[in-house]
Amino acid sequence: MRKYSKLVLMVAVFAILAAACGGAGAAEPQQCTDDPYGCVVVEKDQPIKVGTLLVISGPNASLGLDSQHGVELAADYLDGAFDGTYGEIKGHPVELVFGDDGCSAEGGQAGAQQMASNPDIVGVIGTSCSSAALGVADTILSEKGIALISPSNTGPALTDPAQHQPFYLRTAHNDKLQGAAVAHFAYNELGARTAATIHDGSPYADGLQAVFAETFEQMGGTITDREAIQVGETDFTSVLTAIGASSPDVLYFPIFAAEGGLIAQQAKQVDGLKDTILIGSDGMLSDDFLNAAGSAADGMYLSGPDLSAFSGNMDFYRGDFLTAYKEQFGGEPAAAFHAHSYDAANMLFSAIDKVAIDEGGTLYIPRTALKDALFDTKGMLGITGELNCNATGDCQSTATIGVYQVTNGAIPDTPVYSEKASLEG
Amino acid sequence: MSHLLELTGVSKRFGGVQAVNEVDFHADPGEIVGVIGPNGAGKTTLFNIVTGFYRPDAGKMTFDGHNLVGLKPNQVTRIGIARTFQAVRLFANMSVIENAMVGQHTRTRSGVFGAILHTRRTVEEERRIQLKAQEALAFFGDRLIPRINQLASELAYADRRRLEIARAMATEPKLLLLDEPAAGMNPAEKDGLIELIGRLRDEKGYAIVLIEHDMPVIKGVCDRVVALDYGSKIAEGTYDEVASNRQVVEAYLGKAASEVQ
Amino acid sequence: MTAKTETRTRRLPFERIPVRRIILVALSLAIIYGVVAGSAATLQTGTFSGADWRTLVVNGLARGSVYALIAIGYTLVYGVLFMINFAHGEVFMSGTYTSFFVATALAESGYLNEHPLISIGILFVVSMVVSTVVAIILERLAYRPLRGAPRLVPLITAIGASLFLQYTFRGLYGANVRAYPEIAAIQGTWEIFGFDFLKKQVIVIVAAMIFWLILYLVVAKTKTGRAMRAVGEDREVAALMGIDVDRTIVATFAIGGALAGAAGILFVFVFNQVIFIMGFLPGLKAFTAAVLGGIGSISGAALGGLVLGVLEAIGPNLFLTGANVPSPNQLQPVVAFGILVLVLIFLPGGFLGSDEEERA
Amino acid sequence: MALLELNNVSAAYGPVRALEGVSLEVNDGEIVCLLGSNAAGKTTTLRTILGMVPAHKGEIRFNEERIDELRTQDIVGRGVTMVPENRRLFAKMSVRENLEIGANLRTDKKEIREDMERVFVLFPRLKERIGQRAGTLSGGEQQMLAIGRALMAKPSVLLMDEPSMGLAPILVEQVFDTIKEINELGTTILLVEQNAHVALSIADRGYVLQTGRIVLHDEAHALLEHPQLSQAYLGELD
Amino acid sequence: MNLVRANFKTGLVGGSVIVYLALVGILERFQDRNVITGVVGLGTTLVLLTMFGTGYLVSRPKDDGTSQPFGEGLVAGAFAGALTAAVVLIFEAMLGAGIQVRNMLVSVTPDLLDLLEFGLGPGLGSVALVAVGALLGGLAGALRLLPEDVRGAINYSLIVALALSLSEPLMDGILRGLGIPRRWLYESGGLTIVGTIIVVVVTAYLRWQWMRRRDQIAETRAHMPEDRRILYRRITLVALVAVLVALPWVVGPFISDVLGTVGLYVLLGLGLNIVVGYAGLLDLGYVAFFAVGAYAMGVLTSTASFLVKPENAPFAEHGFTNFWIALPFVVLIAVVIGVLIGAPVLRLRGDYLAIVTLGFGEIIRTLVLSDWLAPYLGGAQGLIRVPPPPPAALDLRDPQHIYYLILVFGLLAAFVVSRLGDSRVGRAWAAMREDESVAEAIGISVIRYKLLAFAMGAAVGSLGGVFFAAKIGSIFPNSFGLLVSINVLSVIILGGMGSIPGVVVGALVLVGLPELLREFGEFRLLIYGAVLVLIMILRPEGLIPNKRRQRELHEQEELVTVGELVTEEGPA
Repeated sequence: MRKYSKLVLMVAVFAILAAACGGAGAAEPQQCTDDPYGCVVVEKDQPIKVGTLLVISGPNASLGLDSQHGVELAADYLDGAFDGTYGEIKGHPVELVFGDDGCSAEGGQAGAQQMASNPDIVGVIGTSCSSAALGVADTILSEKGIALISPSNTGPALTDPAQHQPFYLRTAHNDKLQGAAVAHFAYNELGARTAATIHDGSPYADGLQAVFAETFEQMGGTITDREAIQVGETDFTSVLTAIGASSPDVLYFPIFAAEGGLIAQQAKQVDGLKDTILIGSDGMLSDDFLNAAGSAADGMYLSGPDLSAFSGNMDFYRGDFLTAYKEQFGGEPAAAFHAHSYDAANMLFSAIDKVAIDEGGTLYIPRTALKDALFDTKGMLGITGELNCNATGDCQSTATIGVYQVTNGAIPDTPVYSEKASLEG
Repeated sequence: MSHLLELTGVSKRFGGVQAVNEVDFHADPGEIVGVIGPNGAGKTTLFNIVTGFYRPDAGKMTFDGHNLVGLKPNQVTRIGIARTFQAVRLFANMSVIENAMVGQHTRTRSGVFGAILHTRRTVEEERRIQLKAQEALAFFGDRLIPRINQLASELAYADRRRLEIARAMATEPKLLLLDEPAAGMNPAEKDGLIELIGRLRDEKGYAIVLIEHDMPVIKGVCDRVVALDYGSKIAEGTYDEVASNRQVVEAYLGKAASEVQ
Repeated sequence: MTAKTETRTRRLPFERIPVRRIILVALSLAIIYGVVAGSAATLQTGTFSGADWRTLVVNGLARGSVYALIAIGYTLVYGVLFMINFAHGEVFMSGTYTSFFVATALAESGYLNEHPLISIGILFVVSMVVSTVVAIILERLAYRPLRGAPRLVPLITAIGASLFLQYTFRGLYGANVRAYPEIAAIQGTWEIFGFDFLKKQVIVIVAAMIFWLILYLVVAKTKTGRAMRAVGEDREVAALMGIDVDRTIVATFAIGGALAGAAGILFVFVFNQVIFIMGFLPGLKAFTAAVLGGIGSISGAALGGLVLGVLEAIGPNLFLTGANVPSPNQLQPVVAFGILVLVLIFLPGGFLGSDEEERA
Repeated sequence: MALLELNNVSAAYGPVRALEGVSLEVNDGEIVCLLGSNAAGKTTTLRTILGMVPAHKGEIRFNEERIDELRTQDIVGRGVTMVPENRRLFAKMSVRENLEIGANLRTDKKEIREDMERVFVLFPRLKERIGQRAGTLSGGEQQMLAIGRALMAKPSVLLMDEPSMGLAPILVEQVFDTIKEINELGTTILLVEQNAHVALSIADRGYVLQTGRIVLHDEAHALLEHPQLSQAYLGELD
Repeated sequence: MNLVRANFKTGLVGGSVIVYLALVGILERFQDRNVITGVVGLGTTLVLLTMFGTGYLVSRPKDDGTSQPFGEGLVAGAFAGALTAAVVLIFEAMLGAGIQVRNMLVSVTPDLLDLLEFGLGPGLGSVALVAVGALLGGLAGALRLLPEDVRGAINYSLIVALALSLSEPLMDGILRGLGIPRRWLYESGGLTIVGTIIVVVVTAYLRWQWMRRRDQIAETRAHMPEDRRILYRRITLVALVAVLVALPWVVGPFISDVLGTVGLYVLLGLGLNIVVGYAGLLDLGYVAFFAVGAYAMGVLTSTASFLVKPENAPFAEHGFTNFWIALPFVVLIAVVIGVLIGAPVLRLRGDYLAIVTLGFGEIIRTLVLSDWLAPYLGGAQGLIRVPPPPPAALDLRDPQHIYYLILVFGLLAAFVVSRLGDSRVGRAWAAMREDESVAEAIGISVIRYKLLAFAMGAAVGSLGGVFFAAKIGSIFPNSFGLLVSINVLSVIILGGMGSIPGVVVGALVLVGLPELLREFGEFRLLIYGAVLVLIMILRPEGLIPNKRRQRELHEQEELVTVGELVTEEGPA
């Protein structure tokens, strides 16, 4: 009996302690009670929590980590300096909560649920992979009123009006823009009339090549071969030989650094591809790819955001930003998406700054208002270009896509082709 | 009248070796037949042919009206032939009773649905399996019954031998094939074995064929003895007839051994 | 296996339709039909020239040679310990990846292209040493405590070790793919029998054959090799012969590791790339090759590797192009494993494996 | 002075006690046989001597030296070896390789060759089959090879575990003749046998084990007539 | 001197562990995670814990009389610290010389060095490392000198505090869900100082009391009358059911989602258990059935499926049919495919079977990914818009709702599998696993029973896929990789082969824990791999072994001697 009495006593002590610590909350402002999703309440001296939901484990990890680094740098630069400590918004430090989308639907679900179940999370930067977002993370988070901004989803379906989830935005290019721009470039600039494509089974690559092929054929070109490879493989000579059998003018393979590098190398060894022009996209627009491809990359074309259109930010990007990146994460960026995620995070931060209500040190962030502020982003200067969010969440709705030609083992600052494309157009 | 088991001109080659060479062999109900012969004479191969592990290259085999050629081991068991192995081969990680219960497999038929739904038929059948298994174990008096829930691997060597026979009995055979049942037994245990084999015939009515190197055992139980050498039958008859056959003595028994008898 | 030889005097009541045999025959026929008809159709279209086929075969032999070398390591360990060392691919990766840093240093100093032979020698040594050390550590920490445990247990440990090593190296060296420096001396082509062959592919194929031969001799003729075979057959009796069982097992892992390290250098000659997951797929392929050739047999592993490599290289193009299957090369695993199944249906022990069944 | 000596040795397989305070000695040049019913601990005794089962109590001495903490291969190196039960040849290796591996610890190449010839004198059949895989030999030939393989280690003490098991009567005779011959050539033998009468007929002395303990020991001829002998066999513990 | 030599090795091992953790980046990454907020991060905790553990290990009492626990720990701990310090100094020197260490070892950052130097700079930091190592090692040794109940209480309370701190994401959700105030305990992801003190004191006290009364309680329990015992068992059962029912609402949506995933793996594990655990067939391609279940359900119910009139897709209102009608057909399809896969490979043994099944898994994955079948299965773009099971009113996509569906089917599958295991069929499988040819000789048609095992395994496994489709609504080929097969196999072996509770525990450990460790994403698979190795070494029979299997493992030697006898007379 004595044991139980002690237990009861202990519980009582806890309860009192808890009550003392809990304190009485101040009344919520009007905006919060009006908002169907309520407010995120950040108490005095507590951090503002922003989630990331990127692929940081498994074979695609380098992609997600690259994006994550972009977010970390954005948080770092909030105080106007890359000093390794995160800045503040309205007197509250920013805290990042790292999630993992696993680059898969189930990973996206678990990760999104984790974010959704934490009421302190203001918004989430993610996902890396379309499969983690489409019908999964975008839906789960939208149901909770949490904004999800993806730095690297490019699948058209995500912002298709019929499927778009209200709290979903992205700073990555819709495949529709990039795939079409590459097709224009190939047909008009390069004068190509035959083309072949390779994808790697990822929705990203498959989507891009599909848009490219469609546009190319619409313009009057012929697609001679559409092939696919398996991620992780190293020998693509069989695929290339098959493609080489019809010697297309252009080979478009919008895949990622490792396999992309190998294809660039091995294409040189295939007789039928001796005169074929190789084109990749932003999955390979990185030093990682240049490393992987070595000298074989020279002369190749890569599409991506036209950074030179914004010379002001360009210097910042090439200067402070990349220096800080190398300093903090020990190496060159592995992909192009850190820039998109940096922009995404800044978009979120400035929206928070815009809508947050300060009541005696406690911050109230109404969720719907935050979302609206995000969708209202217009003309914001990011490092990937001007951000103009449209009604279905495409913030690169009017982007300038550039095609760069690799020269002397480097990607030059100015593209050989630039196209101002618009989703509405 | 036809024999219970009848082999005519059965042969089997392995690569260049003629393991069994045109052997005629038969066993009748209630008969105990011994098979002797030097190591490598083809005795176990013969067992393996009869039980469907090997398919004979040539020859005819019938059992109880069935053609044996081409049957798989499980089908052979179903028509009534059970065997033991030269080296005891039990299901080491199953209990004693489970080993015996598995023996009832061909005599029962409940399947997946019965197992899941526990239909009345399945429950009754399960009870019958238990009963039959215990019956087979009980044949060995108090040797196996008290150890019914032990793992087979925990049994002493002689009990493993017994359990192997009990498992064979649980298949409700007409013919029992025993492969060197006395191997590894000491003289006292061999005496017990002789008695046991006699009882198997008398109480259960099995026909029994056994391979054995131990002459006292062969002498003690066999109605008829068949001697093999290099895959061929070299002698057949009563123990005394075979043991005094010159070829058998030279190839197999040796001088001293035949003197001892 | 053989067809019916005799009619039955009396049909047994429980003889049912042989479902399995029907499926088996149907499946084999389907695969064979697919292969033959597909190949015929492809050849008819004339999509590929003779030179194309020749290139594909040589490519296949080159990648098959790498598989073969890794597969030999698998088979060695299997022959002695009867365990699938799932982490063998990571042993391969560890040496190769580490040698990358040496190669980069050599390349930056210019030494690599001034003294290519010495450099290549250094790279081989570095890679082989690191892989050997990793293999030995693996044996000591992950496998030795489990000697005598049921076979699935070390399999799981091996899988665990495989993940552990992958992510350890990721933690150490980073997640990015890195380009292995190219060695100018082995770029370009040689003319053999009037045809041009890539130098590096020829080197890989020849080197693999040399390594295979050395290993074959080691196992067949030397005392260590004999000890390895003895431990593989009966560990206890091997000890009874005065063989140091532990040391023999370590030696087996070491040899397998060294070969994996060597295979890694050959791999980067051809593919010029290192990343922390680079071991997984080749490891899996090598495992497949070892089984295809008959696991436990060294020559079988070598043969299995080559066959698998060639099959992967030409299979999809040959069998599927004519059948108008889109993206045939994507279906490479289907082709490779389909053929594997076919082979194992007819040769359940692989090409050179012993069929240890007591049933004939 | 005993060549091989067990002093109060106990051993166990996991929780199962197999030997309880076994003491025995084997003198130079003797044939000693170890008798007992199944599971009495005979094989365990041999395995314990060779370090395959750890002795957790007592001591084992060979040539005065304690060997109970040594590893099997080191004990073999000192001159004790065994013909295991069921022969356990390296089935995939040739007859020659099986013999060579028996001499694994020796480096005297010339003498190894001589010893191999000596084995062939003992078992001419093996010479005929020298290139054949051991697994394809007949039971009798396998037993010969197993003995030959053990002799190649040039042991001073040879432990033999049921060498007659599963052999045709004519071969049993031959095997025991061979054992005697080997002994006469100077090898001390510790023999485990079920076939007590045959074993005792060639042995100098015998021990009888029952459930892990020595219950009897005497000169072989005396043991043959001992009334307790057959009792020991019958006396399974149950 | 002896003291030094004896502990040198353990000290080095401890130091190596610290250096390893540092080099792979764990220390620095984990340092972001607070253990006690404002006092110590997880990275530093790991360093300290390793030093402490080193001391604790070497000070374990030896068989032969007394030792000096105190000194041993001190020496070993100091060595661990010294090795770390040496490595730190080497890196500092290299950095000083301008060598870019990070070109090779990416994790050697200034932050890391700072962490290891306790922020004191290289010189003082190294001294501190040795000193702290010695101190902690010595403390650990001293702990060994304390009476058992006190020592137990201290160990226990420290472990609980650490566990509580690490499970903050979980506990925070639960406390929040239950409406219990949590600010006093947690702050910024770690424990508060006050919370730590309370937790340590309370658990230490409780443990101490428990240790003192343990015997007494056991005594009471042993003498409990039979009817009372049955009553308690019933109460436990009812409580268990109540917990299972209430669980999703206690733990909140995220953990419910994790539980749902665990449930999927339980289904898969149960199915594979039939194949591997019961029938003894090593199947490395079990994911095939998972994929078949998911894709079949997807094709039959997705509104974007090719079965829906093309003019309506992808935004049709309904799929071809609904979940409940599709369910039996999906299982049937899986069974047929199970038989089709099983038939050609069943004569293969062990590793041959393993690689061929692995191949089938890869074939299925490749096929669903392929452009060839993309018009039907979606290819790279996946099969999306799979609706949750009707009725819509139940909102079965919600993790807290679908949990019950998975729970019911999980229990059902467990029931079926356990019934099968105890039946004539189960015995036939067991016999087959033990010795195939003897089983055949006893009258078991090995081929038929192998096929049956494959078919049953496929049926249960396809349920996993079915609920995967229902739960997530999007099916992509990359969810069906080899890693899933490996995961499931690990689940059943880790849990204890052939044991049904083992599957549940295995799934919780291998699927549940990694999900909770999501924030350590980069190192999740590293930890997963290490856990697999460690558990297999420490407990090869699995966490909850099947009784039969456990004995099997602990009598290896016995089995060897049985094995020796298995030499049939060869075909000479």
